[in-house]
Amino acid sequence: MSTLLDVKQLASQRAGRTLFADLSFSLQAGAVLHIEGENGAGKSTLLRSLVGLVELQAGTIQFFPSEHGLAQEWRQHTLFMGHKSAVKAELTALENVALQAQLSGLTQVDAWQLLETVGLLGLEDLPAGQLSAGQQRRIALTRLWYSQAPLWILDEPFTALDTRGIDLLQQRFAQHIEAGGAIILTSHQALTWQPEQLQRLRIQGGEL
Amino acid sequence: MWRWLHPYAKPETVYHLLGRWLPWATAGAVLILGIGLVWGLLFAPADYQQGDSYRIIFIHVPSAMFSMSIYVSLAIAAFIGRVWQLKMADWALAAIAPVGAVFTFIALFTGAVWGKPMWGTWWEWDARLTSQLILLFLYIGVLALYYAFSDNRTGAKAAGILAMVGVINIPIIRYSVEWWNTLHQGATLTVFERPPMANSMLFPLLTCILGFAFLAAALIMQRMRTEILRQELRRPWVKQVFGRPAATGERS
Amino acid sequence: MSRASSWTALTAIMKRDLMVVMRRRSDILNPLLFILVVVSLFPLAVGPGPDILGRIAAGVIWVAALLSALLGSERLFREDYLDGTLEQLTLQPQALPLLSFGKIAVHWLLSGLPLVILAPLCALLLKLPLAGWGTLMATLLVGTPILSAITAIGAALTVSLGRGGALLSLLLLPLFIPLLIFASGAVEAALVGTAAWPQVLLLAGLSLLTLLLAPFAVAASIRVSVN
Amino acid sequence: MQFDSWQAFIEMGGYGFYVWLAFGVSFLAMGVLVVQGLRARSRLQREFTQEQQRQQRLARRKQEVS
Repeated sequence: MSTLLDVKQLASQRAGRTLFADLSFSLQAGAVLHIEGENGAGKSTLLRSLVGLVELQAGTIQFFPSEHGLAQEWRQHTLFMGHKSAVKAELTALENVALQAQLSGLTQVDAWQLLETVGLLGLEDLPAGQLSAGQQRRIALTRLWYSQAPLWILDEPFTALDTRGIDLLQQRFAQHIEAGGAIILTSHQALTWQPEQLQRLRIQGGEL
Repeated sequence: MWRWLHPYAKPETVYHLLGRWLPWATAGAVLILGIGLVWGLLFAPADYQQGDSYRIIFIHVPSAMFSMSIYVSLAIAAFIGRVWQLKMADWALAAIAPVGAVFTFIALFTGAVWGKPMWGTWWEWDARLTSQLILLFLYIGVLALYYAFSDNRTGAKAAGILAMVGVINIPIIRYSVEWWNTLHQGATLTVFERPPMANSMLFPLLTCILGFAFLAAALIMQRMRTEILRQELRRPWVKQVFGRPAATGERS
Repeated sequence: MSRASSWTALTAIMKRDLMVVMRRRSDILNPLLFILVVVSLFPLAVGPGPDILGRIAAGVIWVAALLSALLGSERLFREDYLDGTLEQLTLQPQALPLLSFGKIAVHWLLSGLPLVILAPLCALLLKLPLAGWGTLMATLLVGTPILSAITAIGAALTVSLGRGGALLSLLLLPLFIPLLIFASGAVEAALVGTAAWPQVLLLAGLSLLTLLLAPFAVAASIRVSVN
Repeated sequence: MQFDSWQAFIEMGGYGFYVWLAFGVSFLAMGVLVVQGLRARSRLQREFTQEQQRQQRLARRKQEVS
């Protein structure tokens, strides 16, 4: 198995407080990394610093096959989804999905198909602002169905989803892993699905 | 070059280095500026047209000169901070900007006070004064943005971008203000465009300019040290600077 | 990333912004109404005599335009910041300055261009002599892109602050001064019968320069703001 | 020496008010800058001391609990 991500001696501070220090791990293709920790432990900060949204205090992040510094390269190989769903309330579900795909540079995306996959068919012409939080989340999650990125970094992907939604998402995870991808995620719920290679990483108040 | 600079890029090293230079800069400022001002006020001859009122020149010209170059140095620091990701260059903004703003204010105020006996009015929309006024606004903008963020580091970066945008704009602003001034036939303080100044006035002026340079350096160094401490307050090395507190901690 | 995908992303962001704003038309209308109201305040304040109104007309219209640009600046990035779009944009493989340019262009289309169309009405209200109308519209046409571009920089810098209003005007108004000077200077030149085209050309040049550089400043500001 | 007397120096050939106003305000502004810089430093010192005491309290409480 090849290594997708290699993280060495990562350290981060937020508002002067050390969240984590000397954090090292590596991720193989086909593995799932579940990051655990209490509220405020720095899970989100860790994920955000992996994709360069938060400045690193120390440490190196190597994306296989490229160095973190080569911005163009790794951005194509990673997909990040944070707490916020980047769904426009004024646009309909269908428009949201289509424009989201186009923003990633893809023109050949069947938005109807995607909506059907995430179970939103029938709601396609409602403004997203009128949908529930879980439904908006599903709109955002359609990205997972066309993304070419091998590494997914997902911050609380199950938030607001019902059990069916969670199952659907985990099925998609399984496909991704099977295809040789890798996933880093944070979640307060335990995964109901057991991937073959599941790593756990616990962050708490500066120590590991 | 870069390798040589690197060891100095540690906040702790810079803090102590500045601490070593600061007394010299302060002494230089006090001494040179003192000599320059006494020379200018007491020994330089009176101007044949403006009488003794021209003596304002000994603070007006140096502060006006440095108000502009300090803004440029602000932008250079911001540029270094962005391109080489040197966080200390970002912090330097907080040290440099207030000094520049005060210099600009001094240039503006002395210009206006000088204008009263010359033009008969406290405020004239003269090209130079107007440019100074706009420069003051630019400084205030940078400072306001710097302190608007609760996270100091974000504030420093944002203010840096603004400073760079501002420095690109400065020549355009200057040119536009000059053009506007000629369009409206405003008054111009012509003291600088006269035939070369007599040496008896020029030398004290040059001394004052040098003194202001030292003064700016000393003020900026002092502020830079404070800024380093602020940003690094929770780092271990700061403990040695402030000393461990007496083991009181008893709650009354 | 290929050129085709960059183009797709650029059109996508422009389409998205246009669609969002078209569904909330008050966002376009309110700044324009603001200008109209400000413009109609002046005759009440300085008296309706045509000589004084005509002389200050161009300046008043331009100052109103600057203020209304600040008023509408929230729309540029605020929503995108809150709903996470901005974060996603910084993670796109496409160049962020390109996407920023798209946002600036849409902003201009929906705030600058309507202003050009509104200008004759303002000129009429302020009794601007007919000789100045063409020049006024020309300066608005070439000058408002600067307004959009610089406003975008300020909006991107202050988007994470939430209460950016007064701060934003402090940051941006000094940067608008050359625009104000050249634009009202051009109209004045037209009114006294001298050539106004040098100033208009100068404004056009400034406009191009700003449009060239501002997207990079906006991109850098966005990266700082999402941190 | 350009001035015959102390009085003449203060009067500055009739421009005394302007000259001294300019110099006075300039030095005042610099003084404010210096004082403000020094106060910022002592404020930091205070902040630092409070932080240290807070940590000591926390450490003591931890000890008491364990």
